[in-house]
Amino acid sequence: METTNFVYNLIPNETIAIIVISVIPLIFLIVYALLAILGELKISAWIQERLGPMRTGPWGILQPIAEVVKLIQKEDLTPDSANKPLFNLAPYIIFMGAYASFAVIPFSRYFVPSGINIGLFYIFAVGSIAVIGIVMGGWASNNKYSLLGAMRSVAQIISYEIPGAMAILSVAVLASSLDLEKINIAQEGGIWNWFIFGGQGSWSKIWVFPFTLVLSLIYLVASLAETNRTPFDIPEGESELVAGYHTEYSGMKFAMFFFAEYANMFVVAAVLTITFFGGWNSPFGNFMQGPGWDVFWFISKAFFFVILQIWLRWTLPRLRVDQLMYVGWKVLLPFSFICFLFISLFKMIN
Amino acid sequence: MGLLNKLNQPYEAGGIILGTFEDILNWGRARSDWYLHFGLACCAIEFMAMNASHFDFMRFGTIPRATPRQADFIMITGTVTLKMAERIKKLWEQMAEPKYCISVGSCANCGGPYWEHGYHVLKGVDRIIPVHVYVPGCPPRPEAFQDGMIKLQKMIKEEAIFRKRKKLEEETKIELSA
Amino acid sequence: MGEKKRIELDYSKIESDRMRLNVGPQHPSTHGVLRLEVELDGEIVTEVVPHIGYLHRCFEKHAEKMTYPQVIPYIDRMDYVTSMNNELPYVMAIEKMLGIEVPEKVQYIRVIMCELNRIASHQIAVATFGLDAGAFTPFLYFFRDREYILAIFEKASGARLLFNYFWIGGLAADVHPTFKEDVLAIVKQVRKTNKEIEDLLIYNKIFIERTANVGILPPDVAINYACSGPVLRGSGVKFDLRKNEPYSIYDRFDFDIPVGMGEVGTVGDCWDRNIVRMREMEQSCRIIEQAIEQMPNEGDVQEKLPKKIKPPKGDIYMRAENPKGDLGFYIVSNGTDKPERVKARGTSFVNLSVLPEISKGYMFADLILILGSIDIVLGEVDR
Amino acid sequence: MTINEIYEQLKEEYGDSIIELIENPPCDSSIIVKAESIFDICHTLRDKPGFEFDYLMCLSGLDLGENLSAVYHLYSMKHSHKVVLKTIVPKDNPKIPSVEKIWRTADWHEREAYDLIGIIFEGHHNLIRILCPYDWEGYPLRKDYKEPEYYHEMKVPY
Amino acid sequence: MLEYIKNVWLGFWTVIVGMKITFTHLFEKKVTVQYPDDRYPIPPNARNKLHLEPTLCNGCTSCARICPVNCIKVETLRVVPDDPEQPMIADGTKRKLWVPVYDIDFAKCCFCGLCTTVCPTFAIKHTVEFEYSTYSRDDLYVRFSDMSPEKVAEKKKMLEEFQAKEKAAKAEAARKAAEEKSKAEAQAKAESSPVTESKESN
Repeated sequence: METTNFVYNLIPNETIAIIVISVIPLIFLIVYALLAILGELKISAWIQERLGPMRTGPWGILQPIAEVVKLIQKEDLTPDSANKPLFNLAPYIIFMGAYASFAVIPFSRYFVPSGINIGLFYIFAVGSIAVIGIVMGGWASNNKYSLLGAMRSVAQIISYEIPGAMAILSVAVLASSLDLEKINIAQEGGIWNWFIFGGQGSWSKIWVFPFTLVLSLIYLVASLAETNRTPFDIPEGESELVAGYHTEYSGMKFAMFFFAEYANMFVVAAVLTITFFGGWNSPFGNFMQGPGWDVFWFISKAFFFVILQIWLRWTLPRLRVDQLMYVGWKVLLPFSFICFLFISLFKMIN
Repeated sequence: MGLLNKLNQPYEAGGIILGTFEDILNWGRARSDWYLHFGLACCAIEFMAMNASHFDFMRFGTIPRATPRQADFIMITGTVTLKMAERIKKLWEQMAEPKYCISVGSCANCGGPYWEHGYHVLKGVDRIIPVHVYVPGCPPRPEAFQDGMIKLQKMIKEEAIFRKRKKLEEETKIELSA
Repeated sequence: MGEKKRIELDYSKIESDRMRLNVGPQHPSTHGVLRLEVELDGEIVTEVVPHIGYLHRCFEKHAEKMTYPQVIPYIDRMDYVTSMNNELPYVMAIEKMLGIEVPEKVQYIRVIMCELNRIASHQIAVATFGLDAGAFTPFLYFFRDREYILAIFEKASGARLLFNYFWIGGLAADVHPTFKEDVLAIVKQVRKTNKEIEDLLIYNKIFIERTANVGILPPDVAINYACSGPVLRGSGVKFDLRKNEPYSIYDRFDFDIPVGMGEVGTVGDCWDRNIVRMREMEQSCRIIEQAIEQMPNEGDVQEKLPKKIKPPKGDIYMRAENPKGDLGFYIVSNGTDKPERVKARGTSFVNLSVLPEISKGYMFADLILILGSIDIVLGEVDR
Repeated sequence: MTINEIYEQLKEEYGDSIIELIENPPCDSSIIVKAESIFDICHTLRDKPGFEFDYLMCLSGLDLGENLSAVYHLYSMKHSHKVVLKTIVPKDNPKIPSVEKIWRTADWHEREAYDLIGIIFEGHHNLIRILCPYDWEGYPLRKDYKEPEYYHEMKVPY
Repeated sequence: MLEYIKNVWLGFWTVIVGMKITFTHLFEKKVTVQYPDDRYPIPPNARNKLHLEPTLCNGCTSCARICPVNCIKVETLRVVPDDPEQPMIADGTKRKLWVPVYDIDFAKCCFCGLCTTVCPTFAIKHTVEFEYSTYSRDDLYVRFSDMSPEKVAEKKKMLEEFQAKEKAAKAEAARKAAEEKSKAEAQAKAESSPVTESKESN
């Protein structure tokens, strides 16, 4: 396959190049997570007419760094009654699941860490690894709250994967590909060519718009559930389950959970960006289009969706466990099927 | 065991780098304090008010945690009864080091208005767990909570992490006094 | 989203592992230090046993050791969210025993303060109820408004939470000169925020789904359990001491008693109890507006009293409508300056006793909401 | 219905069990009844048309020195009238029939009176301590109560 | 089915409404008062830390008696009439009592304000000071008396001397009275009977 990665061109030695390529997303992930934590603190505060962290650096911008410095120093407790190997392994597995997704996320047409042609499928497959970590952590903690949280989390993630996958599948139908790069390339040429407006093609695609819009919303909702955020934060619902599956974790292990949550938020936002909102493409056709701009557009779009998730979190109450299932199976799933059906029909007719 | 415990070994020499490093570590701990709110009585309502928009406790970099494992300090706000005391002890033991305790209000300080005839009131939470900062008031104003928080941050900042450095300081103190 | 019906299971036929879960005494949403021993069948609650007493501060013992005026600070600390309302039945009882008529101005100030405190208390109730449902933002909007109310209390009495403001035969101090304007400004602000919260939280579909048809309390059960306040009125019983048995000067004001009507679910569910509180805030605003209009500007705020307050021998039971229900004081006087016995009928204490009855058969998450909708304050439950 | 009428009617029905009517304005008037028949009297008060006291406002225990006493404040939602019942039992044998089956709210009130004063309510389904810990000793609101020196290795006095 | 569609639509719409409200709040003016730098206005009658003006206190101890929590400890010494100092209270009245001990334990105080209302000389007052949280509970035990220990010892000694003198004088007086009485009695006896009746009436 033709390599599209600029690192290979820069560094002749392949081993070093691969290492560099794998490290770049990690660095990005850490920087992003710090920003997202700060964003969460600040946006929640502003919504509530507060100021948020103000005393750590100017306007509190060093707050996440202080938190990391603190978490490193924190004692790492393992409860006596816990199953130690599983307890210690769980946070790394969750983090791994989130980090592995970054392998296929195309930041720019010249930087795709690993350009495999089943990228969408890969993201969904790897994203499910987190479930294993959650169950492991919840079960190994030997705490009733953790176990309840983990059980809920699994049920939730598995049921919401289906409507989410259906939504993404319709994009695969429109693009005729599972390759994230190809999906991106198929949306080139301005905002009207994004898949939310039906992708490239004649004006007849306007018929698809309502369905793609609904599908993008369905994916957004499903992604909220997959990342365990309000209104679907039942696994860690503070008012019921103390802190859910990570009740017993402290120090760096907890930080792993924390990082993984924010990394997952970015992954789902990135998938939404790639599939429906044009990925790295500029909304103005060829204006502001180019390798550098690619990164800018991609990250800013993804950030918008991250912020949307934060915004939703601080607006809505949380659902109950059976209602969550109801929404997943009886609302999102039928709607996603209907939309998928119509999009497939449209594709067939065209 | 966290990194802290490894760093706890005696160092050959505590230089500037070590000192700066320690300052950074202390800065981190002072600026990012997650708390376990132990709301018991009247002071807990003022505590909620202190968390609310007008006073905004989060400005100090404090985030509420529901579980003791992730908390850095515990804020005891209200009357500790004998029935409750054992649970506080348990929670304190569940917290991860380094941990601190702020006792807020007359009741938590020494039994407060209930010190004389309160047959079921623990006369001061410092009888069961160590207390680092006492905030007086019944209930204290929200700003007084924050004043206590500032005092705690000041205390953390001045803490010596490395045993060697502590020793050095003690020696210099002895020298100075001699 | 579907109709949530009470889940009826024949437990004798189902054999499954029950899990015993201990909620509290330090749990983020038990509204204090309540401990619930919950038996769960999967997610469904089969039994709830409340264990109280984690804040038993021996109020009644202290009351026996104190002189009559000295008891008032301790009464403040009973239901610490509604101190003004707590003081009212106590001082009224002593005044009735002594045969004192308090001045007109005092009556009006007492009513205004009580209603302001009722608003503040309901704000906390609705806010924490929203918090139990996972909505954090309305909580802070309410607390922002509550801060303005507390500012008035502080200006008048000097304290923010525990006032010691109503004294036997009058008030501790006169109100500040700008009192009327401040109060009217607050009434305006309260109405504005309530409108906003209704959009943001109360009529939110997720919130309705969570609270409607949950924790249904039928009216006859409510009366048998002697529930009162919004818990009783949420079940559709039109009973309010301010109307049914007017004390102080409540018969001079025109206001309605909001009751639960089952608008989105069944009468007596959590949503009804909650909406009663929201609507009562509006009624309190109406009372405050009328009281401000009628309140005399001039006048004494403290009746002349003997140096030692010695009510005649006898006993009296006085109750008044607290935000949480009717709070009663049973005072036995032995003719000296110290009461023989002061028994407080804690509103929350009585209301909480209905929890095991109404929470069986619902999900664990509902239990937290049902508890939130009863709106207890542990200081009053345990005293 | 005034308390005098209630007293007359009760006297007619129960005779000797109703001891006397105490009137002491401005304080509350109260009817003193015998402890053994409190359950029947309460039952009549709740169910007989004309009385219909469906709301138990308060149930308090009292330490009178020699004796213990329980005071019942009843209210009728339908007729808006009140009545106060009092029973007196000796301290060495403080047994009163429970009214928990008549008004469910009495459940916790009676447990509280048992916990703090030490009145034993016969027929209560679960008469255990409610406010104090389950292993607490003594009845704190009795006048001769001495607070313990230590509880679970925690010093109690200041 | 219609119900279902309506419910889904309501679910969607109320979320949008909520988001609109929170969005408008995102840009509203923030109400936070940044405490150590800015301060919330505290009314002058606010009940925070107590303060005693020792020059005003006349040692009547009514504050200690009214205090519901007994957190005020007052000890007084009588001012000896022949004390060369003859102090005055700041409001001009003559001091009858020294106040060598006036302690308030702020760890116990319940800030009810009763002590300030009973004080006849307005010596004890609530201030707006609230920032006195400490690292040790002993620091919350505040001693307000302005008398040095030496002065206290001196006054104590003076009082003791005076009391001894007084006692002696009293004993002298009593002895004299007794003497006179016995003399009178002897006289009465000599004059015989009606004395016992008057005693009974007393």
